[in-house]
Amino acid sequence: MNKTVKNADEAIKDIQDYATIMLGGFGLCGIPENCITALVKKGVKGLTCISNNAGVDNFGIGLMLNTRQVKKMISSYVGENEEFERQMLSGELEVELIPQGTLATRCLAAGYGMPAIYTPAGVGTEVAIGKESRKFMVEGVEKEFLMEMAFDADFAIVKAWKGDPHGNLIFRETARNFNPMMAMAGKITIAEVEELVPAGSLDPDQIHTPGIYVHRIFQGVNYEKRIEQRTVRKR
Amino acid sequence: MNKTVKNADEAIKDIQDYATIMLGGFGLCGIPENCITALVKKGVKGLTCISNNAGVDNFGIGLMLNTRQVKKMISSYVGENEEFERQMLSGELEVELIPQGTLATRCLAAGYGMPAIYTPAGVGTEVAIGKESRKFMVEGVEKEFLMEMAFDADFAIVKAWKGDPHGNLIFRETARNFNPMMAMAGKITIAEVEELVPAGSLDPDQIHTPGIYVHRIFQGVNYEKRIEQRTVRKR
Amino acid sequence: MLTRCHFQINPFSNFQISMLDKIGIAKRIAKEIKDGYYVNLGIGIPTLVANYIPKGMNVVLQSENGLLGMGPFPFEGEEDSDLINAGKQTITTVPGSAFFDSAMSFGMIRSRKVNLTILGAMEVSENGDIANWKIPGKMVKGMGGAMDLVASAKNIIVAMQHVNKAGESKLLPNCDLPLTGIRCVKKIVTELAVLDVTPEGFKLLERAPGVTVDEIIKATLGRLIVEGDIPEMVID
Amino acid sequence: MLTRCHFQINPFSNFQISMLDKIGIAKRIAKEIKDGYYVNLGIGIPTLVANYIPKGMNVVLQSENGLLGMGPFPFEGEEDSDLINAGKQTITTVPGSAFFDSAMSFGMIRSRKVNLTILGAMEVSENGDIANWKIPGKMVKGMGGAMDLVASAKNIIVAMQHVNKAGESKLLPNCDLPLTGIRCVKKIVTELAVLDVTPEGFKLLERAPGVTVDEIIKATLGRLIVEGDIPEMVID
Repeated sequence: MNKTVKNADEAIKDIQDYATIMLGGFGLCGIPENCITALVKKGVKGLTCISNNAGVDNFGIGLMLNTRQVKKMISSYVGENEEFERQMLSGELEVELIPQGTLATRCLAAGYGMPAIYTPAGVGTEVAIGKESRKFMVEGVEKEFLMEMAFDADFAIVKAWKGDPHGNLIFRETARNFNPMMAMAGKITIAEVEELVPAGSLDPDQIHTPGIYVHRIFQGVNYEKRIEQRTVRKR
Repeated sequence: MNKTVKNADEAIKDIQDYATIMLGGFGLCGIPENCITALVKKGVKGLTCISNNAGVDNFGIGLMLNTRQVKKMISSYVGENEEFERQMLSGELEVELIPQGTLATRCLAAGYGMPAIYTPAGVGTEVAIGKESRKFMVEGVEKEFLMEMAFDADFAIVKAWKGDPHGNLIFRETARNFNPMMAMAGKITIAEVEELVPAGSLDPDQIHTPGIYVHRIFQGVNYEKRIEQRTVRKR
Repeated sequence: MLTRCHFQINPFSNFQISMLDKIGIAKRIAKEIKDGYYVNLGIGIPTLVANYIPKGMNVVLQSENGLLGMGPFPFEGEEDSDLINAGKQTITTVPGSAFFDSAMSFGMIRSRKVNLTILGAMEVSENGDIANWKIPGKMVKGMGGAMDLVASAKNIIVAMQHVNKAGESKLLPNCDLPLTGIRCVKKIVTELAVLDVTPEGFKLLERAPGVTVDEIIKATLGRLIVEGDIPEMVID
Repeated sequence: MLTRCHFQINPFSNFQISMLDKIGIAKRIAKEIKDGYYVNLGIGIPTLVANYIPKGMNVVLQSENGLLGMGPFPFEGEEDSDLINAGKQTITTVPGSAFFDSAMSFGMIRSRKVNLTILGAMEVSENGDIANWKIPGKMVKGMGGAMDLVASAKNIIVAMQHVNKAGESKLLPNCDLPLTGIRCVKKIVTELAVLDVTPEGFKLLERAPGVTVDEIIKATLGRLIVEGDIPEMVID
């Protein structure tokens, strides 16, 4: 299998206006920088973005907010971003906030072919409104769960540390986060990697995302990997 | 954390008669050989065993069948084993056959705190008898799924390639199979490993089962790692 | 190479029918595989299909016990007890392979990332039901991964004999044996014919070399649709 | 070391109450941690708790963005942009750590493998409901992982101020703010007191050094159970 494409522009060329796309990353950690830049350049509009966060004012998904390409965000935590806040308050941007574990598990469900999952997150809160709930016995006690549906995304765009032409991916440290589940969940999955290595160079025991889930892969360039909260201690 | 115990005898010492235990492995590949030997030695009886297969006549779970320690097997494929067949046909041994993916996913559900999952496996077959079914839309078409419950096992016994005192585990090749899910699914999880290494020697990016899921770990001895079907080609 | 053989005990025992052997069936099925496919091969004839995938075609074999990129059997002396396929046979990997656990394995099967599943069957009904795991009264070994595979796969080809050892058709109006899955089989390749499963029944697509349409009609108990000229299979 | 401070705007502004600062609260909560615990620490005061876990105690910190074995902040110049905690701060790992994806992270949270969750709150009700993610009319940033954590954890300790900046009690009969989770908080540590959440209401367990039971009663709007002598907290 050779799923290699030249660059981000080629990888995202068929993403159309009003598509639903997943974007990996937690905060600015492990985000598909190259594809975001290419989406801004392409100018595709009306996107529904499923991503844990929405970037900052001048980086990450924030760049796509500045150009008003996003119609709706489905996230667990947003608003590190003035333009986001402005668009949300003005009603230009629709925002659906969902629990972080629910977000992750709805991706997993899609990748594992499970139409719905049950989670206790959000029971008794406004997250439960309009959702089916159901009680199950847990450790001898009846407990309530919400039924949450698998995501249905046209594209998933993920960032990995290493990859091969088959689409096998290895992530690094906490830059893994949502990337493996989103890779499994996209109808078409695009992976950008820091290092694209020949087939056979990755240890088959260490692959986080098997290539079957990945449709296009390329080696990204000029990774900035910006730090959101630089916290250090003195020596 | 130091979850190291001396050996299999110490690891399984509190497994009581009539316990429900999960045992990792696919065929004879990746089975917890040391713990099976210790269970036979301890003579614990009336066990319900959740394991994809039931070993062969003189190896694997077959050893526990010979000593009539197993009351019930929950498996996807059995019967490579004359004593198994005899006990099953005579009614001494209860056997519940379930689809392999259902077995794996019911373990996953337990480890991921999901009380139930939906799978299409078994719809319209005798596996569906007595089970709740439900239709969901999949790729624009209505499709039927069965609701299958998370397993509830007192112990999970797994075999890994490498591990550390925290209980972090790395598996090798297809000896991984059911081991990681069962490790997540046991109320108490016991891991035997071919090589126990000091904390910090395993690459944190390569760990298949994080130690939080493992309660006891030891380095096994005298691994036989028997091959069930030796198939080769000529040079 | 096409080997010719004869039914042993069957309703045609007074005929001399040319038909495919197992290798012929495997070769014909191999033609259904397309470049870029991920394929799961069941035990028996389906396993043989791997030998006839055209050289140069990019195909990755999935083994449901946790491997993408299954290679041939190992050379003698190079068997690895940690490396087996779903039939528990020692195997090898090819470059670009990946190991994973059973939950992910059936996850990718359920989410239809595996493009083609090829498996054997005892019976197939004209609406695509399949029975291949249990014969009442005989020792039941279990369904293994077969129920997951047939319930999930978007494209299922069955490789089987057209009639059983008792000479009875295995292509039926309804399955008599306990089902493995319902309305799932898309295509059947037997020693006599290639057939699609359509909403109207089995549709005859191709005849095995030397086999007549009449012979296929006689060997098929389920509803059979024969439209126009039925070409002979091209195997090699 | 116990620092003393004063309420700025509160119903006690005519008193001179001794009470805990944030570090005091963190130190007191640290005493709830037991050897062998896996602990998830929320943002704010809970994060400080890590600094007061007794040396030699085996405790592993879980960060829900995918890490077990979180260590302290890195030394200057050693920040790694791929290694952050759930507050998006640069961190380090300790020996024996493991990385995993977000599905597994919340999987281990839902399956109650994390022994203790410590988080902040805006309001807690006497039946253990918690509100800590949304103030109507203000910019809503989202619940992040908080709803998953409070819905799943078997042991939740809330670290918070007893009264808000407007001087109103945050321990209420019912929460006014939108809920994060219901009937989940087990214990509360504030600058004034340690309280259990029981079926009958808040049960006063300990007073902050120098704080009287009366002061705690006045600062608590929800049902408060005071039985017998209430000891003073031991912090250091």
